[in-house]
Amino acid sequence: MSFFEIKKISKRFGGVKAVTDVSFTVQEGEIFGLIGPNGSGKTTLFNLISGFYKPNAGSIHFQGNRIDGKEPHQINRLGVARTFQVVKPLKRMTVLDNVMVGAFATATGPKEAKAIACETLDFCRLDHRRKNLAGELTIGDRKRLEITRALATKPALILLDETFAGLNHAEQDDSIKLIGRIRDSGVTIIIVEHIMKVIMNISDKVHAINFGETMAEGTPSKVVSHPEVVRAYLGEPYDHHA
Amino acid sequence: MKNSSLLISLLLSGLLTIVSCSPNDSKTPSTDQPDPVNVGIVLPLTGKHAKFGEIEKLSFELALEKVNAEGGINGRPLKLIFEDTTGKPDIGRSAAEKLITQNEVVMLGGGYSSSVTAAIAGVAINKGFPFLVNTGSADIITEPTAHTPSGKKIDRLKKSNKSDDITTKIAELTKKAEKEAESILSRYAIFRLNPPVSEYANGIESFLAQVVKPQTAVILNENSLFGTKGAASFQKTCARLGVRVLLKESYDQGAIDFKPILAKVKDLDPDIVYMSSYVLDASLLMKQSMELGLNPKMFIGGGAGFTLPEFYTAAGKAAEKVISATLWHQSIPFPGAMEYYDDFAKRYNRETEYHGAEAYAATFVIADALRRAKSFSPEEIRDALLKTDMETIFGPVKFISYGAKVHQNRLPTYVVQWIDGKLTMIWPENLAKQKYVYPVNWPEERK
Amino acid sequence: MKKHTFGIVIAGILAVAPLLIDNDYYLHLMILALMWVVIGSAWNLLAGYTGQVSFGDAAFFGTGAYTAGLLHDHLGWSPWWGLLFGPITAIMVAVPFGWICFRLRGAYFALATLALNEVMRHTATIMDGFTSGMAGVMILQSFTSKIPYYYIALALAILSVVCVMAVMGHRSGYYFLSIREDQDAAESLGIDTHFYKMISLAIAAGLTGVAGALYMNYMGFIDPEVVFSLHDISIMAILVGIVGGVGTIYGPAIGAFVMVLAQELFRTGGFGVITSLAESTGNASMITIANNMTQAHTLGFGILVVLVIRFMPNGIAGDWEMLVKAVTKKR
Amino acid sequence: MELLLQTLVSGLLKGGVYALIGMGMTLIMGVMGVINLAHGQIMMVAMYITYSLFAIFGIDPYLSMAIGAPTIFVLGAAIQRYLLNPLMRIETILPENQVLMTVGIGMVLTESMRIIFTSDYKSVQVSYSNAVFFLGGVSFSMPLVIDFFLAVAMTCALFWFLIRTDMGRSIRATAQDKEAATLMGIDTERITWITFGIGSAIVAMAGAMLLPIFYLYPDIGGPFTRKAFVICILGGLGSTVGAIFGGITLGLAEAFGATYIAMEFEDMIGLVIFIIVLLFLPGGFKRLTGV
Repeated sequence: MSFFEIKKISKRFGGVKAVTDVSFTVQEGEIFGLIGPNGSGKTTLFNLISGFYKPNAGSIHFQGNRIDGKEPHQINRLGVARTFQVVKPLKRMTVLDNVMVGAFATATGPKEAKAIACETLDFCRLDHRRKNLAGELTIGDRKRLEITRALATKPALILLDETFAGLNHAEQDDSIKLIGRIRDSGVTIIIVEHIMKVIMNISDKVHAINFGETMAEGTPSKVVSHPEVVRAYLGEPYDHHA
Repeated sequence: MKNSSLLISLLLSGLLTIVSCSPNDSKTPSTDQPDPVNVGIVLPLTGKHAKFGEIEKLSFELALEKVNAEGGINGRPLKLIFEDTTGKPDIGRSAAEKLITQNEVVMLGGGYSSSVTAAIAGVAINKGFPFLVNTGSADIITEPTAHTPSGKKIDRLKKSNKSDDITTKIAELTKKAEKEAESILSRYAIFRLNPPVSEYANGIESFLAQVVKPQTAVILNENSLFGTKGAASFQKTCARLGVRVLLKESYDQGAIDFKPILAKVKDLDPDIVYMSSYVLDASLLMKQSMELGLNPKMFIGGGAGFTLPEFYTAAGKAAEKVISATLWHQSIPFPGAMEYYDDFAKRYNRETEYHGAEAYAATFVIADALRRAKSFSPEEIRDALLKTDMETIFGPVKFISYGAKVHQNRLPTYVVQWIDGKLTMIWPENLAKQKYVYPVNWPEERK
Repeated sequence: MKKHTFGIVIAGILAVAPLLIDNDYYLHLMILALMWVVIGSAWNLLAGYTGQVSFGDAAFFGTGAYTAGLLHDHLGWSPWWGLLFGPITAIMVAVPFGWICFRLRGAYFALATLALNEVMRHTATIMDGFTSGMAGVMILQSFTSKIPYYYIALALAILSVVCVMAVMGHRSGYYFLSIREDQDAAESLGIDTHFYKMISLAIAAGLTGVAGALYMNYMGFIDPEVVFSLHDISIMAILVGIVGGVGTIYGPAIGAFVMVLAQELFRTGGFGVITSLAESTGNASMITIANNMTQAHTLGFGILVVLVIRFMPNGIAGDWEMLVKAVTKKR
Repeated sequence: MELLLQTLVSGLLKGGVYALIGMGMTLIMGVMGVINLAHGQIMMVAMYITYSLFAIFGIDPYLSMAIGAPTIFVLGAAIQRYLLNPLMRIETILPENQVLMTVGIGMVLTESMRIIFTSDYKSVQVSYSNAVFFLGGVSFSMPLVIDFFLAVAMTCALFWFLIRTDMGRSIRATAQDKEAATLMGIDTERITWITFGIGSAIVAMAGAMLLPIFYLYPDIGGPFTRKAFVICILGGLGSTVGAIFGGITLGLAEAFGATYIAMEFEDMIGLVIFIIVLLFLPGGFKRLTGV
């Protein structure tokens, strides 16, 4: 039994096929990259995994539980947390309160939730913003808050949706380090990302999709040299040393 | 924080000043005149019922001039202080409380809709304060025993339709209810000038029995207290007359289209159609009946809407020959009735109707009681009201107790008919201005 | 702690108020205001904190009121039992409604509550065998003095404010806020948003039901148009919340007092100040102005509502700092 | 049989008027997403204008639309521009602030009319107020028949306006995605007040058509606001064609309810349909027809 597995999953909206027959497996402790052009169905896949959409066919398994068809909050409680591509900060709550909302997943009371939240904020290097309202944060901090909040629910698997988009170089480097720390803490990661540098540096395995269908899967270097991926997505072969 | 606490204290002190320093109207500085006797009148001057509130207010004012011209209250002028209830019970209660505590009035009058009147009655009951109701028509307002636990039991018993020995049970319970209400009865100072809604249609009963002699009836009513109670009492009338009620249906005020229901009525082909509606629903009902060619032997209105001038203006020839129950009509040979009607028309350039007459008459009842009261204490005014026995434009006024009712003025009701665009008294026959038109050739009338 | 001092001081003032002002009229206004504190706080919990705007508070208010009245009518129980059973029946109305309608979001949910309001009103009117229909329910009041009602209303008002405060400090409070801010984010953080919206609705309905039962006991008479009134109860509840400050603890309480007093101020022409001024000067035009003023009081009230929403959209408590600045700057 | 036909005809004709009332609102709700709780009150103001024109100058209610509708357009546009739009710019906890603003506006309109015209009931009696013709024993009210065809014509005109004209396209773009419309160079702010104006003008016409067969007093607005909601939700927000279906459905449902259940359930039926549609057909008929 694998840690996380998607079997032949499909999703249609009206007549439009968003995802067709996608399957993959993620091992515990892995960083699993998901790439593909815009509109190729990556976010739809995330929404399927996290329960926001219900698949038309196929199944999703996590730690031995079948999770497709469950409600998003149930899936979160089973240990799958997610972030949103378009960040959804709880704007008129403080950063600390934002994270506490997540922390209540395991905490018994406000005190404990606060302790967990502070710990997670420290871990993500966001504690200097704890008293700010989430609506006041810069885009970089918002992305980070999104991750912090998801981590506070103590997941076993976290889905990161384009957490690097819109960040400057320094912030990107910080985030790469953060993802490393998350993995080191024992959380498995599935990441959707456009910035190839990130994918190449951190992923253990990459899965490429286009028009909702699998193009290639394998190690990062294998996938970026796959001719179809090059044609549909990269435009030119990825230069490892650029 | 300092600033905000400053603001808090400012606001608080402001509130307290408003509360503590608001002026007391009763202490008017005029010295050359004797102090007026203040009476509070609660009426809906804004809101949905404002139209009738206004007619009543104008009538009160008209009557007040007469009273003061006659010398007021033993040399002191009578002063009516009007408070707006906006047609809402809680606000009505605010108005009553204000009149009693701030304006120090000696008694209350007015009260339009039943819900507001009932809320004000609550104040009057609590304080044993005299309150002369002249419009609020819910029966319970003059039935203090009806709200006690035993009173409610009686009510349920009556509704349950069990025929076996309920009369003795009711008698037993009535005694019990009276005991329960004793503390209230001893200081119950609510009096009502107008008949309760359950008696509105009484006058029509004899007309139907002697003239129309219908076999079948349809009852349509508005879904308000006035409408439902009016319809229920007419249903009883039908039962007494042996008239079969083919359909009894209520509707929400403000419907645009009555045709479906009227088509159903047409299908049933009843002898009479009884309608308990306010003015414009009444005119729509008549207009659409005409459009459908619904022609029973008689259309009967349950008062209110069917007697207003607007009814005829809006319904036009569809209103012709329609009859209605009414509480008052200017042609009733009570002293001053016609005079009041003319005065009102001259002064305000508009027509008045029975609500105005109630208010007008109430002013004289108030003045009469206050003149006879030994002092202006609530108890003395109550005693004076109890001894009322006078003639008004609304008929003879005497507050009696009957059935579960106390302090209720008992009045006959009348039947009027729209004849050639004029609302004419036709029943009882001895008071009739003109002979009723029956049978009616509807298609001819509506050409 | 600072926040609590404010509340405790106000509660203290209110507790001794009847000793200072022995006047039935003012006490009546205070009782009404305190009742609105309960309703406003309840509405605020659901709308201000959970983001589910209700246009149908009267449905719960009326249910509470009718529970009190009908317990007396049919079973002969004291209407005070309504304070206990009113909220229970109100919750019984709220829970199935919420279960069905909370799949609707935003304005659609608001419309559904509006429909619930109307359905309840019609039901109470149509079922006249049970509710006495438009004839209404009348009871005799238990106390002739206003003092007991005042303290009961005060206790309920304090209870409701404390209740909201406690809920907001608890796990559900955080969840309510997160639902208001972003329902998807809340859902992704493992919050059963449907369930927590129902909790919020149930608490709000319960509190509103208590207020309804209080109304029955205090006013002595109810009918469907009065207690299920869209305009006088549901919309008024919203105005109390908005004027006071949405999403603040004390906002609804402030709003309740401001609205009740403002309404009365307008109705009586400044508690009679203008009329008496006019009468004392004896100036004919002044008297006409005074008469017109009192005639136009509902208009004045409406204009006040428009101005408040236009210029103080966060209410008195929400725009407190702005207010403070505006006042202190002038000095 | 006659009863059935009469019910059907009554429902259909009434539905026509309802459709016009709902159409104005669906435009406003669809484009601005504002629940306009002053919709019926705006109609009430229009009815007073029609009434005054008739009472003072003897202008026929149908002709007076030419004056009434533009006046109400200005009123509606001003409400949106000076009272509602400023609220959109302010960050508040509840987006529903605008809804509450419309409540306040409704109060102000009602009370203003009350001060000018008092609470007296007014009605306009014209020669054709009671005109009827019979077809196979079924009575058709002449004014309602005219209103019905006017409603259909108005729907077509509005539909054409939205589809074919630049302004209409801008309105539709704004309704679909305000931000995108702004990026495309549409002055969305201007669009919002124009839309509100048009919506108000349409309901003003509905009011003018209603007056010869109905009556008027200041509190008449509220019930029509509520009816307009039901129609909007039934038809689908922003759908003009939906509005006419919604109106007719409501008219028919009420008529059949009144005949075959009981008239006291008339309003209940509308509300129940409303809740059912909200729950099971969110998006209303628009979802079924696509327009």
